[in-house]
Amino acid sequence: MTNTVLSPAPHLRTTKTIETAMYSVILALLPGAAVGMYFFGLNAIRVIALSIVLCVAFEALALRIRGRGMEPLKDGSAVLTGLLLAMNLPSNSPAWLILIGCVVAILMTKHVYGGLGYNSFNPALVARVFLLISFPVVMTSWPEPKSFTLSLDTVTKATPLGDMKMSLLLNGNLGDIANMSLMDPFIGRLGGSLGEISALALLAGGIFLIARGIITWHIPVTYITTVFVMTWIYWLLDPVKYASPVFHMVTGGLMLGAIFMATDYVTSPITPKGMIVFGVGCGAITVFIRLFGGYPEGVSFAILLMNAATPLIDRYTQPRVFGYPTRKEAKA
Amino acid sequence: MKGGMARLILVLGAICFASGFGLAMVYEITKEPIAYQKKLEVIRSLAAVLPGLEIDPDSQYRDLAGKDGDTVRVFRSEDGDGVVGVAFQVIAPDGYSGNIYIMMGVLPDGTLGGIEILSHAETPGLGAPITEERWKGIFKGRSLENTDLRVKKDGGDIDQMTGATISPRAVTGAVKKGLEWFRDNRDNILSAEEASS
Amino acid sequence: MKGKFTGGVHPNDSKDTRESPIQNLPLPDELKISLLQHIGAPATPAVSPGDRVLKYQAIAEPSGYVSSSLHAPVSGTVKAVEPSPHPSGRLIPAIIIEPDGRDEELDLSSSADPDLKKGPEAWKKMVGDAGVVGMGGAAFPTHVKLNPPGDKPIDLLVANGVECEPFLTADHRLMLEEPESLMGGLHLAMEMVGAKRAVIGIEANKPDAVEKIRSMDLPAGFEVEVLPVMYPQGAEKQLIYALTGREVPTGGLPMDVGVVVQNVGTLAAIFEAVTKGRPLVERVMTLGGTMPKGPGNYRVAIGTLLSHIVENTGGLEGPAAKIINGGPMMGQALAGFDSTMTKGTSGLLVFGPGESRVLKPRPCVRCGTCVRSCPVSLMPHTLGSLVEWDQFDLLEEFHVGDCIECGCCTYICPADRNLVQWIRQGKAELITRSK
Amino acid sequence: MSGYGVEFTKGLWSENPVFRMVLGLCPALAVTNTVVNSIAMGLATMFVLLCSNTVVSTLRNFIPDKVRIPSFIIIIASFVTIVDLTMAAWAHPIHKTLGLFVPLIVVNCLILGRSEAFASRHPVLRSVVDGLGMGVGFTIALITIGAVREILGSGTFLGYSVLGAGYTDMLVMILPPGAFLAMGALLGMFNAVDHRR
Repeated sequence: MTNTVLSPAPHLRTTKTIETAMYSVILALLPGAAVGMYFFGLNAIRVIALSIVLCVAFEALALRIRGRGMEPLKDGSAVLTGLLLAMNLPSNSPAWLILIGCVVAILMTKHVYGGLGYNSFNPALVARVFLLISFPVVMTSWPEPKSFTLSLDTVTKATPLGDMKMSLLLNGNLGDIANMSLMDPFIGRLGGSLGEISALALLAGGIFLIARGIITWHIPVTYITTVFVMTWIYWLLDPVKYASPVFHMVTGGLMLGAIFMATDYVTSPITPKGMIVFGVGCGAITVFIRLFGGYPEGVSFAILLMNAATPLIDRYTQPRVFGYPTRKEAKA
Repeated sequence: MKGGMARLILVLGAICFASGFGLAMVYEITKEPIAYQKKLEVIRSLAAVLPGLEIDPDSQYRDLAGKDGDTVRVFRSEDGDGVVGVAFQVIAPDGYSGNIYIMMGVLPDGTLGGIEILSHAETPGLGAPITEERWKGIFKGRSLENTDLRVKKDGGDIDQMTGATISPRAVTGAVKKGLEWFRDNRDNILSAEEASS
Repeated sequence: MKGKFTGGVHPNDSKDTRESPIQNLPLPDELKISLLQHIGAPATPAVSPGDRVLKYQAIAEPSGYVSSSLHAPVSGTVKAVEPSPHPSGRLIPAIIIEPDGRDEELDLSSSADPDLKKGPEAWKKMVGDAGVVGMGGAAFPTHVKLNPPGDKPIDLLVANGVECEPFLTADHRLMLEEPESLMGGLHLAMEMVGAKRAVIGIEANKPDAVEKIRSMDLPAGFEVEVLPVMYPQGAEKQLIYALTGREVPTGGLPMDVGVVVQNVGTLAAIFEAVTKGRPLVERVMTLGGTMPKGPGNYRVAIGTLLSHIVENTGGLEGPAAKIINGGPMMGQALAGFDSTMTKGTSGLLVFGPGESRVLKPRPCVRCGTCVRSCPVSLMPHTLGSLVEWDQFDLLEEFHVGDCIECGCCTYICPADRNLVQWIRQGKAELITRSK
Repeated sequence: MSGYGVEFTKGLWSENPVFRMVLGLCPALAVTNTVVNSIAMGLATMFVLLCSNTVVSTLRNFIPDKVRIPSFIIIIASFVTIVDLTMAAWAHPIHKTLGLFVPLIVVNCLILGRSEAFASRHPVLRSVVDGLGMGVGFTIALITIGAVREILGSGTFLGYSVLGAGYTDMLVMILPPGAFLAMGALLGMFNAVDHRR
């Protein structure tokens, strides 16, 4: 009789835990990672493995320093951060670059703020932006994708978005980009970060996550739609200067960002309404940076900026509590 | 409280007066050196772009109409036979961030004596190598005739640096425009008499 | 199917006892009838130790408007009135009766109205005298609910046959086995509150009950609505919203939107009280969970020791690790089987060791499932964190008072956070502060 | 005399303006991208601090309470202007790099803070020592931040390469965000050291 558990209600708990979510996201990232491995070969495998191992190692170190025990190591968040970071790096990233990225992601962005749940910015994204600002040359030399090879030699090549920005600066028009086949970036046969090259594989992962209820449709759909609609409007206004919306869909880190980074639980709004605001905001900032900014790609910056706005969004998008007058009723 | 008020005014006034007096003195002392430093700056840049030629920036210049209706101050180095080199400032508006100010020296035959970056706000490390001697040195002796003044990436002859294309491209473009302006206004720039501009 | 309320969760309904007909349990050797059976003030004992009582005889009187009387479930001798274990975990005074085995009944003919001639006002009094309380779990005195003030016209009576708590099947069996009492009680309740329409809401996982009630030739104004299986579909305000689209305003009661909700068990008890004059001395409850050897639905006298129920149904498979009074979502965990049946005990669930662990809350990862599952659209993660970090001042801004403590947020939380418990703490703290 | 020692050393550690009192962050963050800049800024601030402390302390019984803040500001502003002009005259290149931040020393809360909290309540000698200690502490703090940023961001210290040619510059450290990162890391380390004591 003395052995009964006297915990408060409810006595039933769902089987979906943090681990479920983390490992589902990792699973959903695998198609994208696999495409990266196929086109970038051994190099990609090296980057992914190193990034994951280092992130887990630093997570363990941080937990040790903070005296938290190794229990949280099992939640998979460090593995996920490592994988996401790797997918945001060029496939020829040197080891020291990955090391710095992991330090920034795990120590500076996550554990300085208190570990999983307390960080206000997406660790992998902060690491990516830190590296991009610190080492722009290394971070923007993308190897050309080719079918699977064991060779570590690479030829670097600009991304379609980079080409577009250059051409605009130089000639005031889109140049070759206007006529390129959009099937290549859709499948993944164009330059870019390791994990962002295949819109198709990333979309598949996104559909899996939404179907399994790990993420909701709000952020990815509003994010991608906003980018589509805005680039479409500009394209209609001046197709010489602005690329087609489909081009913006399939190039750069949009899919990776919208599906896997913007939806990060910890750093995105919690209410459905807030998620929509967040998605639209991310989309608008991405478009502005891509079309008018100094950098060719704006997904990382857009998401980080909106991460900063998340507490504010949450505060102003509280759902109407049951039994309270709706806004319309309150006015009447 | 009247007396108190008077004292406040008095004290504050005294402090202001003392401070004003002190500052006036410092200003007098530093006026000359500051003016000299500013002149020195121009002289240095002129010496860099027209090596071996002497110019007094206070007198040897002429203000001419630029391409876009602006005024260009052209510093001119003369010897007994006429102008042996000119230098003027051009602006590259299309860098990463903000204008890049460039001083360029041109010899009468239209070849470059050299270029000097006066100021820029490019990202350090990424765009800033344009200030390095080994890059600026490329321009010496170049002219519109002997060189395709575009960066190699765009099919020209000027070597851009690894990774950074935008800043060198901006500078190269500005220098090319400057040379074109020189070619189109050569007679006016080199003429002995003040043009009626 | 009708529309649904926002939020909610889908725990496995585990209604393993749905096929078990209602059985009577043998009378125990001792009954401990707690004076606190319901929401409101405890009843005042009307008997003294040594008194002989007959079955149905009143043994305690209501001590206020929101209070209810108690009756003897058997004939026997009052042994004592002394503090006894209560499901809440506290010791509450209880009237202890030793049955004499003769089961002599009080003559109820004078207080019965078999032909339904006395009219609504008399019926209300009969229901009150019979000590009927809400049998869905909260045990609110029914006569209070049946007596809405004149300025709140009631147009709809809702019979709550949802039984959304997993494991519980008592209401389900009642609907199947005693639909006449239920319908009779529904008619009476409608007359008492003046409602012209009645809706019987049943979750879609009880198709046989729906069938049964629909086959009863429902008169005009009666409807059976099948509702999606979704916890907490049976919560009053959520049920009303799902059935009618009406929202009970914050701090308000169903009567504010012209509705009175009664549990199906309560309606049956009303019917018994009015037509037979029979007070509420027993109820149907579900014995469930994984450990009982004889799970099923039993009609048990109020005051029966829980251990008696377990022993007389074959005992347990092994040691009990978790004992729940009520359903798994809102019921209380008990330290043992030494407390007694009350009028609100809808179930007794027993689980074994491996099925119950104490969960250590982890930091919130802000996944948002609690927000989406909250049937009143609160932000449980915020409320929970505010209490966790002692930020009580902000609780009211986030409408802590509107929480119905259904437990959805805690059920769904992937970080094992005890959100609803923190919210209860927060509410308690606010009450202490306002004093 | 030991009192003066304490007055001096408190600025170095226990009341270090940047790392302990978190004062004067504008220059500490803005101009510390190289060690040279840090030294120049530190010395300029130290000079102003020393002078203003001296003058304020001298005049402390003369200035009425009601106008003390305006008086202090005038005194500080005068010395800042003197520093500004002096640097423009004899340290032109560094004056150009520090730019607006030299005049901004006026609003450095450290200086007004010491005037208000210390110099206006203590005798001259003590105030001089305090100003010196605080100034040295401030300079050391700036140099520390500058060293971290320069070494990581450019691979150099005082312009001399220390990390070798193979080092890839971590550009973010010499950009504005790097100032915050370095500052945060150093603050954390100071706290950790203090915590352990």
